[in-house]
Amino acid sequence: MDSTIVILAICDGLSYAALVFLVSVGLSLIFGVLRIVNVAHGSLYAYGAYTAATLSLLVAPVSPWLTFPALLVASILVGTVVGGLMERFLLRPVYHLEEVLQLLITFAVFMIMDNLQRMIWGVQPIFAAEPVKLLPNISVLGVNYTSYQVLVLPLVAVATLFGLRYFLRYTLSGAIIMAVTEDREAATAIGIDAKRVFLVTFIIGASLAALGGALASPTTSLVPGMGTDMIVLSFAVAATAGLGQIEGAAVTALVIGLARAFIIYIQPELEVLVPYLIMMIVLLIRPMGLFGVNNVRKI
Amino acid sequence: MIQPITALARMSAAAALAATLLAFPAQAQDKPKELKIGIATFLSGPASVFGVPAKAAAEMIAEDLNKKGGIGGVPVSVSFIDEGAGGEALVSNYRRMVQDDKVDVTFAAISSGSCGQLAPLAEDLKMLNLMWDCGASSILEAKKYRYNFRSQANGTPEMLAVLAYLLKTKPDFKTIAVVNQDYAWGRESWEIFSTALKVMKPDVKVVAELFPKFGAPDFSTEISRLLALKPDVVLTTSWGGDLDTLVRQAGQRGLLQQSAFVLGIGESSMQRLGKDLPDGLIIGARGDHWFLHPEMKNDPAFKAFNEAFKAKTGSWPIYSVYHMQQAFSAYQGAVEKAMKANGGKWPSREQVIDAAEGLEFKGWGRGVSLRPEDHQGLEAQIVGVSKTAPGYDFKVLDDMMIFEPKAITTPAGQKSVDWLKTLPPDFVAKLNVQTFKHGG
Amino acid sequence: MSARLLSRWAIVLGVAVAAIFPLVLPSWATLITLILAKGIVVLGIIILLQAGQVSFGHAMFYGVGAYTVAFWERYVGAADLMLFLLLGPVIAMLFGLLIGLFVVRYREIFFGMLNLAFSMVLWSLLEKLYHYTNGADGIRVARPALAGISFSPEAFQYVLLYLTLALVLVVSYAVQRYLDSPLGHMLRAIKSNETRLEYLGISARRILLIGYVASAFLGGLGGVLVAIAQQIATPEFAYWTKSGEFVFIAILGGTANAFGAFAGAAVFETVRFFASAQLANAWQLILGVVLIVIIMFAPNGLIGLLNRRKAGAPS
Amino acid sequence: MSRVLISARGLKIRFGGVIAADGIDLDVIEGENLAIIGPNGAGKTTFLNMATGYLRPQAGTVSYLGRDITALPPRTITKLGIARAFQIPQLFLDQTVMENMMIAAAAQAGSMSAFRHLLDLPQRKEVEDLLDLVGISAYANRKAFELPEGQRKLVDIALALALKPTVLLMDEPTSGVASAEKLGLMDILTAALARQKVSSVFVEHDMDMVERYAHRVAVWSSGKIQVVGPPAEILNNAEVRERVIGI
Repeated sequence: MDSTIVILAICDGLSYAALVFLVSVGLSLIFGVLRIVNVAHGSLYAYGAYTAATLSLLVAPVSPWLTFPALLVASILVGTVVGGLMERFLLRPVYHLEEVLQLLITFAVFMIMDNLQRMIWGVQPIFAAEPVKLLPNISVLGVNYTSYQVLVLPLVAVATLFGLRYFLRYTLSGAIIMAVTEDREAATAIGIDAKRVFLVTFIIGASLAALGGALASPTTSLVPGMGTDMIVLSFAVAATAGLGQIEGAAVTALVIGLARAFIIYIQPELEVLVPYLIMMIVLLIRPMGLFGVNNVRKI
Repeated sequence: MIQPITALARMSAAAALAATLLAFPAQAQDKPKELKIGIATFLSGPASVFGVPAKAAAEMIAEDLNKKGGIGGVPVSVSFIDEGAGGEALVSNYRRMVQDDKVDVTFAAISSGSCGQLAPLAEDLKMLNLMWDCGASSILEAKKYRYNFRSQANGTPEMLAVLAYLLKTKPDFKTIAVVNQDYAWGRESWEIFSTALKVMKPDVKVVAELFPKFGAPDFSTEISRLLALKPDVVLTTSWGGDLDTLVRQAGQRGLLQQSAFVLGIGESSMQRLGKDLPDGLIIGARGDHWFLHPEMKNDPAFKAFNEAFKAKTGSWPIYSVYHMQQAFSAYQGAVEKAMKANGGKWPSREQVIDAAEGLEFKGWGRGVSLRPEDHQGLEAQIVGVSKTAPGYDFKVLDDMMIFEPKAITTPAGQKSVDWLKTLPPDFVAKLNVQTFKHGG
Repeated sequence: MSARLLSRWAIVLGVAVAAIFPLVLPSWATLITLILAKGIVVLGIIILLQAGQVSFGHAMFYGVGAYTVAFWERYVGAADLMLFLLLGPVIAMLFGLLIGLFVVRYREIFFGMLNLAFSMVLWSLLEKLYHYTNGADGIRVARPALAGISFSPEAFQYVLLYLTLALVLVVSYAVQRYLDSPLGHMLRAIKSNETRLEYLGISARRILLIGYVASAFLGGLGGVLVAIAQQIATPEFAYWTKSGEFVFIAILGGTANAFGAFAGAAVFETVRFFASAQLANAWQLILGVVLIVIIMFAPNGLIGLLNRRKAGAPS
Repeated sequence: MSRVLISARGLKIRFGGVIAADGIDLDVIEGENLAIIGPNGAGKTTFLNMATGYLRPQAGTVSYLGRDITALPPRTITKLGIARAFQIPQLFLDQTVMENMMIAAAAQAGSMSAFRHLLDLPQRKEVEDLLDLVGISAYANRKAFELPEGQRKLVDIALALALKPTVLLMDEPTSGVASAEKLGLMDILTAALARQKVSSVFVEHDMDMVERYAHRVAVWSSGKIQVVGPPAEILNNAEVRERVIGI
C-alpha cells in the first residue's frame, strides 16, 4: 500500500469520523446521565439533516452564506424541540420502569419518527449542497477534496470535543452532569435536581445528533431511512469507547473512520463489517470499552 | 391470547363478509361489473422515487381509461400494496389482494427481489401477473411461467444498449471502473455489461469494482479512489438517492470532469439533479420512453399525458410512469384480444393469458410485444447524453439512439450471460441505429 | 389461580381460532402461520428477559434458521421439511453456543450491544457475500415435501399452519416447564440478584448460557418456519430492526409467561397487516403509538392486562 | 481436637488512600462462633469479602482446611462449604421466600433440572423445616420484596443455612432487626448452628450479642487485628472499650 493511499485514506477517514463522532458522542452523553440507550438517536440525526436542508433551501436565495448558520440553527431547533419533548413526555414518565421498557420507548419513537419523516419531507431525495459549493476545493496529491469535508467537518468535530470538555469540566451545569454521570445516587443524594439535568443532557445529546445530520446534509441526498444505519454505527462507537466517555468516542470514531477508509481502498467488500469487528475485538479485551470504568457492586 | 384473537376473529369475519359481497368471480362468459387491478409498488423506502410517481400514474391512467369506457366496456379500479413494507407484509398483502379482494390482475413489482418473491406466488395462486418494472432477466430465464409476463424490457437489452452507445460514441477507452449499489440489480447489470464488454473490447482493463452498500449516504472514499485511479470511463447503474449523491459528490470533486460517466438508468434522476448534472454524460432511459421521445413528442395524446402528469405531481414522467402505462396497455390489449377470440364474450383468465402470449401493444413509444415462449417483453431502448436545453431547469437527453429490441434481447430459451458470451466482436458495428437530436 | 385457569381458556380459544379460522379465509393461513412462527422466536426473547437481559440482535438466530433452509436448498438440494425443522434450530443452537460463550459475560446494555454487533456482522455478510447469498434480494426457498409427500400450494399452507400450531404447543409447554424449573428460577435470579446466586455456588454465566442457547434454538425454529411460509430468506431476517420487533412483541404480549409471545405476535402482525393494507404509509406510526401506550399503561403487556383485570395480581 | 477451618495470613488491601487490611492474620476454628468487632469502616466486611473471593487481597492468602482459596470465585468457595449472610440481605426479591429457599436447596443438591418443577423437588421438606426453624414459614409464599427488613435478614441467613455449610460468615446478623427481637433471633440462630454443627464468624456492633453468643472475639481496627480472645476478657479490656466500643 503506497503512501498516496495512506494520505487519501486519512483525508476520507477524517471527514467520516467527524460525523460519526458528533452523533455517537451525543448518544454516549445521554447514556452516561440517563442510563438509556436512545434508539431514536439516528432519527434525530435524520431530522437534523432534513431540517437543515429545508432551512438552507429557504435562506439560500437571500444569501448562500446564510446556509452555514442555518445548519447550526437546525440542529439546535431539532435537539431542543424534538429532544426536549421526547425526554419530557415520553422518557420521564418511564424512568421508574425497567431499562428494557425505557429502551423500547425509544424504539417506538424511532418507528414513529421514521414514519413522520416520510410524511413531512416525502420520499424524494432532498439535496442542499450550498455550503459545500461555497468553499473551494483542495487538491491533495492531485486528488480533489472539498474543503468542507476535509476541513470544516473535522474542525467542527474538534471544536465540539473541546467545547464539551470545557463545558463538562469548567462550568457548573457541566460539573453537575459529570457528577450525575459518575454517581447518580450520590449526586441526587446531595440534592441535585435530576429531572433538570436529564432534560438538559438529553437536549444537548439530541442536538449533537442533529448537528451531525445537519453537517452531513450538504454532502448527501436525504432519503428515507438515512438514520437507521447511523444509529447502529453510533451504538458501536459509543460502546467501543465505553459508554459516557467523551474523549473515548472521539478516539474510537477516528479509529473506525480511518479503518473504514483504508478498507475501502484495500478490500471494499469488508467495509460494512469494520465498525462491528472493531467493537467486538475491543469489548473482548476490555468489557467496559476502551475508556470505560468498571466498578464493583457494594454488598 | 383471548383478546387479540377474538378481535382478529371479529375483524376477519367482517373481512369475510366483505369478501363475499364484493367478490365478482371473473369466470368465463359472465361480464364483471369492474376489473380490479392490484398493484405492488414502493410507497416507502428509497425505491419510492419510482413507486410513488408510478402510483400517481396508475390512478391517472385508470381514471382516464374509465372515462373512455374502461377495458372491454368494464371500468377498472386500482388498489396498491407497499413493496417497502418488507417481504413478509408484501407476501401477506399480495395473498390478501388475490384471495380476499379477488383482484383480476396484479402488476408486481418494481424490485427484482419482490418479483422473485411474488412471481412464484402468482403462479401458485393462478393469478395473471404483469411484472411491470423489475429488470432482472434471470426471473423468466430460470423458470417457465404461465401466469407471469413482463410488460417491458429487462436488464440485458438495457445494459447492452448502454454499452453499444458507449462503444459507438467513445470507442477508444482503455480503462473502466464501476460503482454500483450492492444488490441484485447493481451486481447483475455489471455482470451483463462486463461480460459483453469482454467480448467486444477484450483489451479494456477494469480498474475498480465498487459496490457500496445500498442507500450509502457517502461515497467520498470511493470517489477519492477513482480520482486516484483516473479510469477513462466510470459506469454506474445506481438510481434514486444513491445516484443523486454519487453524481453530486463526484461533481463537487471534479470526478465527472476527469472520467466519462455512464449512468445506466440515470433518466429517473435528471429532474432532481437539475444543473448539478453536467452535459455530455451517457444516460440510459430503461426502455423506449422519454417525456421528450423524439418520435412521440408531437403526439397530442402523449403530450396531454405528460402535461396531465406534470400538473398532478409537479414533475415530468420518469420511466416507472411509462412502465405503468405499458402494464395497463398490455392488460387492456390482452383482454380485448381475448374477447375478440372469444366471439365478443367475456374471456376467462386462461383465455386472457393465451391472448397475452405474443400480444403486441403500444405504450408511449414504439410497440412492445410479449414473447410467447418465455413471456419476456420486447421493447426498444433509448440512450442519450445529458444536455442543457432552453426551457428546462434540468438537463435533457440529446443525441438519442433508439435500439430495436430484436438484436439486443436474449433469444428465448437462452440464459443472458451465456448468450452474451456468444456475441460477435463486431456486434455493435453491425447495429444500425438512428440518432435523434433534442428537439430535432 | 384463576389467572392460570383464564390462560388455559385463552390457549384453548387461541388454538381453536388459529386452527379453524383459516378454513374460512384461506389467505389467513399464511398470516397465522407467521404469527405463530414469530411467537416461537419471541419465546426465546422472553426466556432472556427472565434474566433481565434484552438482546437487540436476536434476529441473527432467526436469520440463521432461515438461511439454513435457503443454503441447504441452494447448495445441497431439496430436502424434507422435517429435516429443516431439525437442522435449522440445531445450527442456530450451535451459533448460540459459540456467541453465547462470549456474550453471557456481559449484562444489560453491553449484552444488548454485543448481540446487536453480532447480528449486524451476520447481516453485513449476508448482504455483502453476494455470490453466495444473492445479497439483499435473498435466496428463494422452494416448498419442501413433508415426510416424503409433496403438497399443492393450497394444501401446503394448511399443512404448514397445523404443523406450526403443533410445534407451538410443544415448545410453549417446554418453555413453561423450563421457566418453572430450578434452571428457570435461577435465570430469573440473575435479574434480581446475581451476587447471591454466585454465593449459592451457582455460575450465573452458565445459567444464562443455557437460557441463551435455548432462545437461539427457538429463534432458529421460527426462522425455518417463516422462511418456508414466505418462500424466501433475506438479510432483513437478521437486521437489527427485526430484533427490535421481537423485543417489541415480547413486551406487547407480556413476559410473565409463554402465552404472551403469541398474544403479542397476533396483535403486532394483525395491526401491521391491516395498517399496511389500509393506510400503507402509516403502519410504523401506528405500531409505535401502540407500543408507547402499552408500555405506559400496561407495562405487563396484554397478558398482564388480562390477569390484572380478571384475576388480580399477575401470576 | 478441633481443626482450623479458615486461616487468613498477612491479608493486605487498600482502597485509594484507605488501608482496610494491613496484614491480617486470623483463624476460624471448628465449632466456634467467632465475633469480629471494630469501628465502622475498619474493614470487617472487607475481610468477609476477601475470605469469600468477592475481593482479591493485594497481598496475603486465605486458606480453607489447608487449601489456598485466595484466588477462587465466590461460587467455588461456597461449594467448598463457606456460606455467607449479608449485612444488606441479598435475596431474589421478585421471587417468593419458598422459591428463594428452593433455589438454594437445588443449588446445594446440584439438581439443575430444566423440567422438574422447582417447588416439587425432594428438598422441599427440609426447606420447610428450615423455615420453621428460623420462624418465617408464615412468609413462605410471599414475594421477598414484600417482607419487612428483619424478616429479609432471616431469609438471607436461611438461604446460607440451606447450603448446609461448614462455616457461616455473617455480616451484622442483627442489624436492622428490632432490638426486642435480636435476642430471639440470635437464640434461634445459634441453636440452629449448633444443631447443624456449623461454625460461624459474625461481624457485630452490639456488644451484648457478642458477649452472649461469641466464643471468641477479634478486635479489628486500623487494618489490624488488635487482639483476639474470649468475650469476657476482650470486652473488659480498657483500650478496646475506649477505642472500639467507645465508653
